Amino acid sequence: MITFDHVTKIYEGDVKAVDDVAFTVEKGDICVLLGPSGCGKTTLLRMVNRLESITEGEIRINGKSNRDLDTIELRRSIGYVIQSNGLFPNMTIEENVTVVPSLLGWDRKKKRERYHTLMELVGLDPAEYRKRYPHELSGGQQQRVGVARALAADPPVMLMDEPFGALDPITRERLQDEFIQIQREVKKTILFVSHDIDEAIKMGNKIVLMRDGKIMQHDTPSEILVHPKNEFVSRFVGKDRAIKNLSLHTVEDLQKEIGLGDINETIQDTKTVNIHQDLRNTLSTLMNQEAEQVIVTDDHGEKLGTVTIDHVQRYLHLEIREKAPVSTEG
Amino acid sequence: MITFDHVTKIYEGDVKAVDDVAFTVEKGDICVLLGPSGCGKTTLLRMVNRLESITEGEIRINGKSNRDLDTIELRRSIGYVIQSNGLFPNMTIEENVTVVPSLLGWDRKKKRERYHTLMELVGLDPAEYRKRYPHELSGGQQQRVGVARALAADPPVMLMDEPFGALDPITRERLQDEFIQIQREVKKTILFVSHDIDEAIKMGNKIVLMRDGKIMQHDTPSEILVHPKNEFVSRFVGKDRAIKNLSLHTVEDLQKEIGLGDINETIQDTKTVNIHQDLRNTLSTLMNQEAEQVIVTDDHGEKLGTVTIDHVQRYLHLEIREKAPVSTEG
Amino acid sequence: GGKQVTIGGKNFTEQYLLSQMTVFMLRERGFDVDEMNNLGSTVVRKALVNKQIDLMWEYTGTALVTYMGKEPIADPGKAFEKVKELDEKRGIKWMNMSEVNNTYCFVMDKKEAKKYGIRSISDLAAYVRKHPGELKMATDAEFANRPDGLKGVEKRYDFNFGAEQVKQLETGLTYTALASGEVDVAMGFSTDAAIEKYDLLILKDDKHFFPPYYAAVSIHEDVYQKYPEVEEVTQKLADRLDSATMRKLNYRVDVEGKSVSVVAHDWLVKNGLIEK
Amino acid sequence: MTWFQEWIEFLNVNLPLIVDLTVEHVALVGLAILVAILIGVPLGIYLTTNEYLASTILQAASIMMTIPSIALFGVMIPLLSIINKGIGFVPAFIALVLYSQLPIIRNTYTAIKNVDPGVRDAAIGLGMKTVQRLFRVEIPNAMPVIMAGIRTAVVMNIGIGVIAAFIGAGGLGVMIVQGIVRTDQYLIVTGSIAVSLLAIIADVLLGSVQKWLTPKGLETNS
Amino acid sequence: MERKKFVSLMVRYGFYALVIYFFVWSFQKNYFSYLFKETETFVLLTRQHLELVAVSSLLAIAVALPSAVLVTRPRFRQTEWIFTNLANLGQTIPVLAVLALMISILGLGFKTAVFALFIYSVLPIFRNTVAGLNSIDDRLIDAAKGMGMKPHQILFRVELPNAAYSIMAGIRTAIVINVGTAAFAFLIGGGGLGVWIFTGIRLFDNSALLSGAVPVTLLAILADYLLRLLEYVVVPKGTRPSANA
Ligand SMILES: Nc1ncnc2c1ncn2[C@@H]1O[C@H](COP(=O)(O)OP(=O)(O)OP(=O)(O)O)[C@@H](O)[C@H]1O
Ligand SMILES: Nc1ncnc2c1ncn2[C@@H]1O[C@H](COP(=O)(O)OP(=O)(O)OP(=O)(O)O)[C@@H](O)[C@H]1O
Ligand SMILES: [Mg+2]
Ligand SMILES: [Mg+2]
Repeated sequence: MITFDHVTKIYEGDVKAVDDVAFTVEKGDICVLLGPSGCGKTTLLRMVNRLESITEGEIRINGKSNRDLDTIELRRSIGYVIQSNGLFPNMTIEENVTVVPSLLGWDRKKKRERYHTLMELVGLDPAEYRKRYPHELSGGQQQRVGVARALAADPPVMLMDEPFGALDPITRERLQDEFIQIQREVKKTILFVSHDIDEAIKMGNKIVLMRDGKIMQHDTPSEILVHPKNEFVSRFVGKDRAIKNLSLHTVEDLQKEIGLGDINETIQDTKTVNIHQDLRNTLSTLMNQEAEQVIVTDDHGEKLGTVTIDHVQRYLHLEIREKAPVSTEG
Repeated sequence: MITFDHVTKIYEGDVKAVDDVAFTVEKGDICVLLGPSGCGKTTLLRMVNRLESITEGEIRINGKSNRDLDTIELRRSIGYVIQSNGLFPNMTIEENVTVVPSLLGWDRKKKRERYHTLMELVGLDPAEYRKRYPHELSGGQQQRVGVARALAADPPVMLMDEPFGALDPITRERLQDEFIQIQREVKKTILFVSHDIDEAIKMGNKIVLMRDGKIMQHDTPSEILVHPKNEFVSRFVGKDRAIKNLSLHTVEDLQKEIGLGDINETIQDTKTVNIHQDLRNTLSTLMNQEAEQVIVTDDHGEKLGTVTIDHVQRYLHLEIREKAPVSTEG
Repeated sequence: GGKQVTIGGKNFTEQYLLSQMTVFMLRERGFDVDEMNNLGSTVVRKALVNKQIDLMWEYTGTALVTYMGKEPIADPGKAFEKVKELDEKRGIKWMNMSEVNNTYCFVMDKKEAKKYGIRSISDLAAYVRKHPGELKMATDAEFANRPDGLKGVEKRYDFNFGAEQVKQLETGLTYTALASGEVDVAMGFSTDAAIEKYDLLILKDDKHFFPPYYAAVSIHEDVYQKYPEVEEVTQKLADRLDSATMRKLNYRVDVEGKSVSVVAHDWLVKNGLIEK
Repeated sequence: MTWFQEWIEFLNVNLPLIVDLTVEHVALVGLAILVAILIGVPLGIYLTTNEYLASTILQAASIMMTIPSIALFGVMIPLLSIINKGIGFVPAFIALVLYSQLPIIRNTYTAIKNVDPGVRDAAIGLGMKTVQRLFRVEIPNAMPVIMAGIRTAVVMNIGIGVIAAFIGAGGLGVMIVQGIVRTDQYLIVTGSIAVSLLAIIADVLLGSVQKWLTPKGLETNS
Repeated sequence: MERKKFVSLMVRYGFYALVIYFFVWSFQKNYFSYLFKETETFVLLTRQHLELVAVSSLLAIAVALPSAVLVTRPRFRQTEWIFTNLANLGQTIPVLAVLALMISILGLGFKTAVFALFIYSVLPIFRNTVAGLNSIDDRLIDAAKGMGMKPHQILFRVELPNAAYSIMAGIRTAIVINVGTAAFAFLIGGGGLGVWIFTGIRLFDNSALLSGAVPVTLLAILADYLLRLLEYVVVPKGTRPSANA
């Protein structure tokens, strides 16, 4: 658990990079810091492991102020993935990944094992990369190694500064998916910086949307999409936020809330969608065919029911009403 | 008009970058070369103004093979916007923009006038930027200057290699819009490289989708979205292509095809959309509110009718049927 | 289109002075003079033969023994005539022999010499033969490697310092090395001021190894033909100079630290050789 | 009199000599650099069009640099004696020209090579001829690095020029060598200060030339 | 393409031919006679030369490295420009002057020569080490800190290995120059191969000259070569410039 208790950072020359920020990242959550360039995301992150001093306020990790902890130990207990991966060019991939274990004095065998586990976790062949150097890897591969390195000593807390920043969209998406998978296994408390709304929606349990050092909104992705608190948030998430919101939900969610429609066997040419398909793609399929409905199947291909555009719309409204009953905005 | 007549390019070391490509870009069209990284887009483009030699086949410009033209003259008659803008750091903005006129020996007055016209065209203040240097401009401004430079000698043909590549999404969208505006005035024949399907849909009259040097599909954007020819195209445009397709059409298009619904004055709380709004954002608005319909207004705010989700879906089907009556795919 | 000559000079004080004086005097006679100095003997000689320089002050002994490879001649006049005769066929004319005899010599600290009981080079040779590897000697590169240099001395007096015992260094520094106790014996020139300055003992050349080294002008025949007045000019200089004068002048430069041009100029003015 | 006062006195008396030697030094180094530039810059530019030759020439030039200065000056003597120019200006001049080649060629070569390929491509794509491209785009953009090479060469040569005194080419080295021979502090100090000052002044002057030759648009990048 | 390759080959073999011709010519003229005639002296001079270079270089490394590390620590960052400028200024003082001025302080001989050579070698090593340490990407230091490395761990595991290329380049330059500069030790009685070079110059004796100059040159080239090998061993593979090209 990371608690920001009215934290302010003023750089030399009176730049207020972070302005009275207060929020908490719950244990096991991914909290995404989102905002335009220069809004103070990196600064906020770096105050957690004290790479930047805190001007005012306090940051607590599991209830203890990070000021009271030994810097070196504090940092070793926090995994840090830097904006530009920051692999050490002088070390092989294996040395890079096991650098913290080395600092902690693990024995060779334990390090080797950890290296194997981690590389497999991030989807790289341990044997193939062991003796290579960072410059011999593609950008995407380097990013993965960066993530593996941060995970090495199994720190309970991770700070990730745009870890998938400089990648092409396809690689980026793959890494995001893999990382979500990893997080399901490792369950870290993660503070994740991004400036991309789609990434934030995809990765975050919570989003902290910042502007000029201040928090604009701190909410779940869905809430931010559905009920942006002000004009800035609303512009930042974009006009098609309802459609973006759809990608947060699956047909299964819809089934749970409002149930599926009956299967009308007379209608021909109807497409099927898997129950784990997200609603955005389901809507797309619906719009693209002449029939009013698509058939929902489970993983074994068994037909479970149908979905119509009307279902989708009703589900969306339910979601909105349920989560923020009084709001008329949006 | 640019004709690719079974063009093949093999680099040293037997890399077949372009493989038997044949298509024609009509006069006044924007043809977008689309495809994943390394598929040969840049290579194809650079063969047009002979920055790369052609291994086999022929490229004809207005019927004349580019082999028969003098290289220097050929290049001067073709505007070239390079992947990374390639402004000359040693020249002021004015010198950059008027570099081709200088090579052509225009007099000072004519150059100055041209500079003014062009800068206004790309939306930059001519006086303000005249004496500045490229590094003093933001990325987006540099891209504009790059476009202005390519337009300087009013070449009938333009080659644009990811001209809006390295920009943040907001600037990028603005530049795209502006460029569409410019193209309406200047009516060039344009070959435009992109790896972003959304950009291709937005900018192109035609899209040439490539993979490993071969053409996968050469069609209008809408056709590519609605009737992808094969699995690769279908995957490349994405599962939500129906929703993407919606952004190609405005409420006005829908009105023309199937008309608007009546206004039911009893329904409260209904939102309005402008008649020039695209259907994707309109759908988003529809999904996000509880009412079944939104009210359509013209530029003066006068109410013209209503749109429902049903309207949108019907329009979409009509589009599909009309354009490819026999297809059952998609 | 004026009168143009190049003067060459070697790399020690006396040569700087001779060359500088000649420059002043020739300049006064309307010559445009170039200097090319600071060279080793053989180099400057080669430059003269190659016509890279036109004239220089050379020593009879050096020419006879080093350049021409002849046996030394003890009589100064005969030596001069011999040299003059031999150089004629090379197109080089010798003239104006002065009374400056700048011969090589071995010097030691007076006290130390007494301690070892050394007065002459023979004494030195005897001591070195008895205590090989004890005494150290400082010499410049030229003397160390000239046939009429250290090797010749060792041969004539039948002794050998040994390579490790011989320190080679820049010409003027042999005295410094001696004074600072780095070495016990140093090579020097008889007109050097340092001998006086450090109050050194010149070891007697009792086997007459070193020939006389009288300074004279050597000049290219064709340059001489072109500017015969050079002879007259340098004659005046040669007439006034002798070893004692030279040592005094050297003293002013090396010990008193006056600059070469100042010392040269002052002396020329004082002797009425140039106008102020 | 203090040491310092005596030194001032010395400077007073010897001013003409100091000036003479300085002029000689500047003439030798200046001429050598000029010729070195005339050879090195075009060669460096040409090398960008021939990779193979580039590696050969650059290797040769860097071996040249490892030859100790006194050895190079020395070797000039027997070589040039063949044409009776064994000592004096000519061998010193040639040695200095040779020494300057590496920094000048290498910097010119890498500077032109490192011109952003995008910029080069743009120049070609806009229909510039080779010469136009060279003079309008490549050389202006390479200027700071080329000048840096020239500066290195000049500062280095002013130092090495001192050694020219040993082979009769004059210059400020004469003062230092005479100073050693006569163990004269004033000569040594004056000579070396003059050489240092010369190097610093040359560096500053070339710095402003560099600034003047560098297109404004490059200033913040370099 | 082919023609360019051809030209390059011609030039390369031209160089080889010149070098070979030079040696053949010198042998014909008996210019290396000293090497055979006075082999003992040659060995002595070479040994002196190597001693001069080795002692002064080791001293220089021992002094330059720690002081460069020191001035690049945050505490001294502000003072760094002073040292760097001093180092730059030092480079403009001619070797001869350094040698000459040392005489009055340390007298003549080996010690003085070593000291002058040391002074002359310290600067390039110091400069390159400072430059190498300063050019390390701040983000690397950040990553190291963020991982909980202590300052000395950052220095030895990250900074020095990544600056190794630049440091080694400085050491190599310094030592190669040092080999040449050591030839001047003769002037103040420090011995070394300079003795023959200067003898040769003074006596116009090409044999002495080449017997001194050619070995010194070969020594310099050999030193350069050996140090390149050392560089290959010392510099981590991932940080060599060719690796990132
Ligand atoms: N060391 C510093 N000294 C002074 N100001 C700084 C410093 N670091 C950052 N800033 C300023 O603080 C503000 C916040 O910077 P920060 O790096 O936290 O932004 P960011 O949100 O991470 O931006 P980006 O998305 O571009 O990485 C900016 O205005 C920046 O210019
Ligand atoms: N000069 C070259 N020599 C050899 N192969 C090349 C050369 N230039 C490009 N290629 C290869 O040709 C193929 C096509 O390259 P090209 O630059 O045309 O791709 P692209 O579609 O423009 O990619 P991107 O979107 O990354 O710009 C690639 O496999 C590339 O590696
Ligand atoms: Mg940041
Ligand atoms: Mg490309």
